[in-house]
Amino acid sequence: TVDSRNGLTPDMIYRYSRHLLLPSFGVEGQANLLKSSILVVGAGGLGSPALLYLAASGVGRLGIVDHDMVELNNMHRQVIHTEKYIGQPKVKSAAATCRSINSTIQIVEHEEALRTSNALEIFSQYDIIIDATDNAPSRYLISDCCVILGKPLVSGAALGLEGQLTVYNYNGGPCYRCLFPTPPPTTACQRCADSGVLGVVPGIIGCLQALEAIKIASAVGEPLSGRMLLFDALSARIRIVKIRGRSMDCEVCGENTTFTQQKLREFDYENFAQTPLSPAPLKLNL
Amino acid sequence: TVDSRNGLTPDMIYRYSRHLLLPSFGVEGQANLLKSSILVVGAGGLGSPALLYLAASGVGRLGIVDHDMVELNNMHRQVIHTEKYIGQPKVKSAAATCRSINSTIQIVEHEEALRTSNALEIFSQYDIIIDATDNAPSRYLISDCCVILGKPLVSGAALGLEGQLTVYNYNGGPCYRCLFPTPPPTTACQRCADSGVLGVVPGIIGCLQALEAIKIASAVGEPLSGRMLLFDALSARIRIVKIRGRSMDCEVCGENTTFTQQKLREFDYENFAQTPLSPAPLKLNL
Amino acid sequence: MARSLQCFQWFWVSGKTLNMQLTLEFGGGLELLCDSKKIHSVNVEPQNGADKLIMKDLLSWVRTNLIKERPEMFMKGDTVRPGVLVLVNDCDWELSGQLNTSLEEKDVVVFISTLHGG
Amino acid sequence: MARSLQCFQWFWVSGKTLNMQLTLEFGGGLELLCDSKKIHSVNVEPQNGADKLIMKDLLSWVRTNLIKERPEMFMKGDTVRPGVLVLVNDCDWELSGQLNTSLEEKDVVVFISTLHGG
Ligand SMILES: [Zn+2]
Ligand SMILES: [Zn+2]
Repeated sequence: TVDSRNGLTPDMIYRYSRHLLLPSFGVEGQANLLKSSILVVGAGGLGSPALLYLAASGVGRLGIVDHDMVELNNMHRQVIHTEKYIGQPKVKSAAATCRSINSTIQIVEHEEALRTSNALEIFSQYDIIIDATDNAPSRYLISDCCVILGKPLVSGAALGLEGQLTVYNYNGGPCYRCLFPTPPPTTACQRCADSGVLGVVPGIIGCLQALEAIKIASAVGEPLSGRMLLFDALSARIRIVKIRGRSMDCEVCGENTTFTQQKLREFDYENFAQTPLSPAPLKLNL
Repeated sequence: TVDSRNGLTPDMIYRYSRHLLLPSFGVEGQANLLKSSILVVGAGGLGSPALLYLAASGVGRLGIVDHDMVELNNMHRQVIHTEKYIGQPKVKSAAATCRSINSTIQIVEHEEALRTSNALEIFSQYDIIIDATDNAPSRYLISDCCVILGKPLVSGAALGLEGQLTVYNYNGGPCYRCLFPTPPPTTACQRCADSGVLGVVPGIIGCLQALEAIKIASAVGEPLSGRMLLFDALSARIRIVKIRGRSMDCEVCGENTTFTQQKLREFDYENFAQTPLSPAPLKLNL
Repeated sequence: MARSLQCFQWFWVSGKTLNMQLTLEFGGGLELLCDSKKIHSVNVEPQNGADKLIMKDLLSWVRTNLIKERPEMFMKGDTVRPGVLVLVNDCDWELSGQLNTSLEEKDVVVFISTLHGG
Repeated sequence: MARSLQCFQWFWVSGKTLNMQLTLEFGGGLELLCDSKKIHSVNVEPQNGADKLIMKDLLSWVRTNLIKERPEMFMKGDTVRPGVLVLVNDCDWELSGQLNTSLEEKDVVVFISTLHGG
């Protein structure tokens, strides 16, 4: 009957059978996933594996925000893009691959840069946000939007041979600004384009982001909130550390916050972080 | 000049620029990778991400062994396969995706089951072996071959909501039989087909396998030898534990071993582990 | 320069029973043998009047007190079955004396079954 | 039943200086400020004749003894610069008193710069 299967069709039961067999996930976990919507901001090194696994796992509606074009120097780590999409929008390329592995879910293409003028409107269409961007001002903008709209944020970062992962704004936990009220000096904000990154490092962090989003969407397991994973690829060492809780004094999520939707729309993130929201790629000078 | 670039063409320099920028990887690490050959045994849940990242990163020659066909119930985790390949050999599907993201490396298709009669011949063509299989007898056969041929083995496993990872037979470290001289009872050998697996768990372990293989191939960093990574997805906990070294008494890699190529060809792995090397898929009975 | 300082400290430890607090973890499917609970905070007394607890004693304590079903999936003879790794404080028990490994207060012992899936 | 037992132990600790052995780790790019070495095993004396070492003292010790270049990438004023997380035994120093966190022998202190790449 439809009831005992939580609305899953025979095709879905076959496709997701390895999930349904899991006692701690099962039909209920899969049904939750199929009803959920997840937005991935950035279809680059972190977004590639996150999108692949979210599409495959059966997230009901999967959104992708990006405004970049696929370039040859992305291909060493952005495994969702194929060579034939070089020169075309990353959103189109990523959406095509997602559809090719799972034609039964909804893929939404947001082919635009994330800005203060469109972020709230885009975010409000999704249950969970994944930060797979590559610069500081975007990370503040994304976190602030998630606080204002009350959305959990799965945040990953990778650079060089290291990666970091945590879940913000989940179940009373801290937001990005609770940890980093003041932006770092721009000289400390290296990007993959400047400093390089071993391609599989964002691969690992992006997969872990997909896992955390799946756990939240399916209501299974303990998300990595109030904890942060620190990954060092060279030495194969991983730490999971306890981080501070929500700060009462936080300018955005604290008790006496005056940060509203209107304020967000007017906030100058580029000036705040002294970095453009969509940085131009640098040239390699070997 | 060609020398200062270690034989890298301008196209390679552009494609792998984010690797070349890494001080601890650089031109030398990339040149080592391009000269290396890696064999992935199994194009399933672990093999999918491992193959994607090895192809993207620029491994010179990448081999794939598998004899299965792509099925709809693989699609939730085997993200290298697209729906249009359902019913076709996994090796063909995986090779096509690898070529679509990196047409400049060599992809070798071994469309056959790994057996005592072909394993030594196939393995001898590669520098590093990745065990991405799903059953106990294959794991013994692969480890024994690696000991006999002196190849490092990157071994991963995933089931349910847990994963495990280590590097065997590397630089004097233990082999699979040093840790597990006696096969477990068959009742303890659950497979993904029987017990289910959350799709992104082999995704994470497979990415970590690609990383360890890249570290060995490029001669950068400390591989996970003599250590084992234990991953628990539900609680987001990761342990890296110290395991025993090579056992002097090991039947295959120990001091007084009599295990030869001839003995391997005649060894009955299915009887030893009381499990077939290529188990038939079970039917789901919800 | 550090100030010259003198520390005097003394400790007196006494007790009729030495109850040892341990954390036991089960993984790789072994948790299914103990009510699907992975982490167990337990107090274990040294066995048979001994003044220390070794892994051999802990194994039989676990078998009696925690394993609820199919004990043959956990033990074979007086040790763990093939395919089970035992870790004392994140270290393979082969490196610390296996069954003879001495346990100390607050040690963490992990029993994990090797996985084959992929 | 455990055998009745009595343990007597006493310790005498004395010294003119209390040298504390610590493990310091740098990550997220901060290792570039100290010869690209990530893990430093160090001995640090309490500062200004105090009988304990707090994070405030350790920071100035690190700045003097380990940071080889661009100290403004590590500190700002008397604390770490924005974007640096400090972890004492795998725990955010905000939870233990920040600059006033007391350190003990064999503590592990991690300084890590937050990453933005993707
Ligand atoms: Zn906050
Ligand atoms: Zn061996």
